[in-house]
Amino acid sequence: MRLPQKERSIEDAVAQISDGASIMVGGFGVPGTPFNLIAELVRQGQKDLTLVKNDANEAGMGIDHLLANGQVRKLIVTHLGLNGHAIEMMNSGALEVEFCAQGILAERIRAGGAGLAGFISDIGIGTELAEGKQIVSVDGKDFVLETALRTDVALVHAEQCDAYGNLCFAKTARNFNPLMAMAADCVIAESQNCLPIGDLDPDAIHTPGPFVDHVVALKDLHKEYAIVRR
Amino acid sequence: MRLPQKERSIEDAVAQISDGASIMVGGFGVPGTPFNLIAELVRQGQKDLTLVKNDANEAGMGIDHLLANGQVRKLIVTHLGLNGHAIEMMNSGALEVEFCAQGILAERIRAGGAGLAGFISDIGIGTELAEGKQIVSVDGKDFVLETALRTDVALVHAEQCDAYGNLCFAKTARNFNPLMAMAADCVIAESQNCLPIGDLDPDAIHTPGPFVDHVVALKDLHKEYAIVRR
Amino acid sequence: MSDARQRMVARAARAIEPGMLVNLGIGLPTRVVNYLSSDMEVGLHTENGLVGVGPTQDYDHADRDLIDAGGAYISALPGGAFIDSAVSFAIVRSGRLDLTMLGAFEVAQNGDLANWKIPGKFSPGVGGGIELAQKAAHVMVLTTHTDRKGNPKLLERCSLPLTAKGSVERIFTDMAVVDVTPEGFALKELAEGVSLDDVIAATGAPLIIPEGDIPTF
Amino acid sequence: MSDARQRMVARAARAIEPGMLVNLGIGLPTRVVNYLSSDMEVGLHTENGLVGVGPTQDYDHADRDLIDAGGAYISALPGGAFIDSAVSFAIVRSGRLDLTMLGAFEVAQNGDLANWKIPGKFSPGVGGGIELAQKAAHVMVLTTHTDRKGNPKLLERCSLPLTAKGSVERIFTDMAVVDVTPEGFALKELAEGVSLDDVIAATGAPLIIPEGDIPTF
Repeated sequence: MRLPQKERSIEDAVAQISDGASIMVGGFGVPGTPFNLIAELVRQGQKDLTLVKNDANEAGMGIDHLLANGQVRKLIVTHLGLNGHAIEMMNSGALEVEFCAQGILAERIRAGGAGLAGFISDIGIGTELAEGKQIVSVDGKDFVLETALRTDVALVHAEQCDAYGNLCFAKTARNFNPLMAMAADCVIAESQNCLPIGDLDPDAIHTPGPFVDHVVALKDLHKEYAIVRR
Repeated sequence: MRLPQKERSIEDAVAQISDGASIMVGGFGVPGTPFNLIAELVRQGQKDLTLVKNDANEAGMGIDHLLANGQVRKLIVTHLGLNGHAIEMMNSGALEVEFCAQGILAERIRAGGAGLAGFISDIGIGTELAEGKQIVSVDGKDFVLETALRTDVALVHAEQCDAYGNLCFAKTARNFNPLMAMAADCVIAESQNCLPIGDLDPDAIHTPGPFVDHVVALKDLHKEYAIVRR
Repeated sequence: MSDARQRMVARAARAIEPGMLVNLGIGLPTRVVNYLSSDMEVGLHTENGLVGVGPTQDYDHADRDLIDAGGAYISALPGGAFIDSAVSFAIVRSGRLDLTMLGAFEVAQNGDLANWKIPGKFSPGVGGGIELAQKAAHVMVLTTHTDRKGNPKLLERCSLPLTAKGSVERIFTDMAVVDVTPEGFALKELAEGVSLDDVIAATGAPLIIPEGDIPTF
Repeated sequence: MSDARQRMVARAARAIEPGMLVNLGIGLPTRVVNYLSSDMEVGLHTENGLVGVGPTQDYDHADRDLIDAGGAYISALPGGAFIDSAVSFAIVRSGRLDLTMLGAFEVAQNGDLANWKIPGKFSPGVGGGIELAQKAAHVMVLTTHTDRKGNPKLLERCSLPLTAKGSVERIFTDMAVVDVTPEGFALKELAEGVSLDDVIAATGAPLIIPEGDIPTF
């Protein structure tokens, strides 16, 4: 027995994405954002996309190119604060934005990845953040029902990977990546370090191969994956 | 700034446990079972305990000593198959046993550790395993509500640790350990390899220090932590 | 293992297709691993925490921290990954498991499976069986065609508490390969030396018999 | 930073006790790290995925993969651990965070906090603020006593959408230290050079004034 191989060209991997697709995109700020996959998605031009991401990067970077290119219908995020362009698009009605508390977004994605339908918590109880959500009582106490999130596609960036799809993330580039890598029907991972199968420490793998459908070995890391000077 | 130190003697750490305590115990079979902490708990003799564990080890090993010593009132497990003694105690009424599906037990513990109140899933729907549980409907579909599990104490075994409580588990000894290490008010970790702070790879830590209250550096690993010949 | 059981296990192994992720349940299904070729691309999942299960190890080569869900000492393939119990079942419940092969006390003609409890006699707990049976993309059963007393295990309906409803697609026994179809059990293959009448007599529900020659294994 | 702000931040730093796990929110609270001594035992948590935050790094020493939740380049202490976003908030929600210091638009005398949305003007999303404000064992606020127009931020009740109800225990401002008590705001300390009348005038709710001398910071 040997483990299956899942290496694809970046063109073939991103070509799996259809118009109208829902897509999770890893990253929190620059770290962990799959800039190369995003650039290829801009090049291929799929339209009417729904994106799920912690943030909208900054104006002129990362998923902002998808926004500027008119490819995105809806964005589910926790915070847009660093991208004035995205805020303008939201305020002008050019972009539908749904906000979610950060840890709740993380858990909704994880629930999707874990094959659960949702979870209950007391986060947001008594504030407008719980409005419109189903309330579930347990032992006389009220909780908010949060539904699981799954998407058609997830795009993630790993520091290291192998051809079976095992992924390791670097430092704070981990963030939403391992969660999103569980929670989509088609998971595409990019990495600048695609190692031979067996070279990753089996005790130190963050995302095990079965969750990953396509592995893209990057020749060059995108120039936007760099230090941002403000 | 430097990170807090949490090393304790095994006697002091286990002395945190009171009569009547609920205790999660890591391990699946031998791997990951905190045999040294269990032996000290047998020695100190706390009574009327409720244990949460994947299994009951085997007769004459691990938590079976706590059963034999009359310290356990109730056991929440997924499977008792390898411990005929525990099955006898259950059948004779000497031990209350609550069974839970394995992945559901893992998620109930994780939910407790993640500060959630519970989750909904379709596992067990239409079978006796869902009987007596609250049903929650989402978009016309029925799901079983599973409540989060937290205990007073968790006892876990790590392959490596540091004094801040960062833990790394070995191979299939990981199992329930990192989940339980999130889900108790007092988490006690034993390890035969307690390394200086900073020696663990910060990208490869399975349980981050904040979840762990007491670290016990073992001089010798318990003799039951060995190959079992059947 | 008897010849008949070995043939059954070998036949079941042929149901595993390249590229699959497969969980082999405790008991007979675990034996299937010995019939998979060394160059086959396949991932084996064991629910206690490994993707990429390799061959079983004898006691002299056993690692105290490396077992399968049944407690057997195993190895890990290159590229294998250790996972915690929550991630292990996340793989199962989220549909990433292509196939599970499980043992059975009873299988009903509608695909219901009972394999965890005989009330009053045997109830050591359900372990990971429910989630495997309910959520793997394909669920197949490996079992002797009858129990130790000769009573059929393939039935019109299960009498024991269910593990999962309508989940079983195919059954490999020491006598036959039987599919679960919307019309009930369909006989697909006969074990060598077993007659059609033997199988019909040992089955507790109607069997749809194919026209023409019945393949053997 | 003005002298008054520096004093406020330095005063807030003294609220951090050895052994604590602390999250310092985006903005002013982040500055508190510069007032913690190098030999203090304390763990800093940043919600984007690190326990054991170390000093901020300049661009020449920045690591592209190592930022805090506000996007600043940071370092990790020896013994620090990187975590994913789910584990990060598991720490917060399960009560393992001893203290968070947050910014505020408004704080009410019952401890209500509003710090994420000014309808029609500013609504970039709530980020991790709700869970921090609702679940940290202790919640303290660092804020200027009034907004840019001079309007008080400490109010009888919040007019903006709430981040969390009744969560704030203590407020550090450029003018005072104020505790939230069951009876309302209680003045605890005055900033150097600030008079009692100044604070009363700049506060939009009754202030309980201590008897005797009021300590300064």
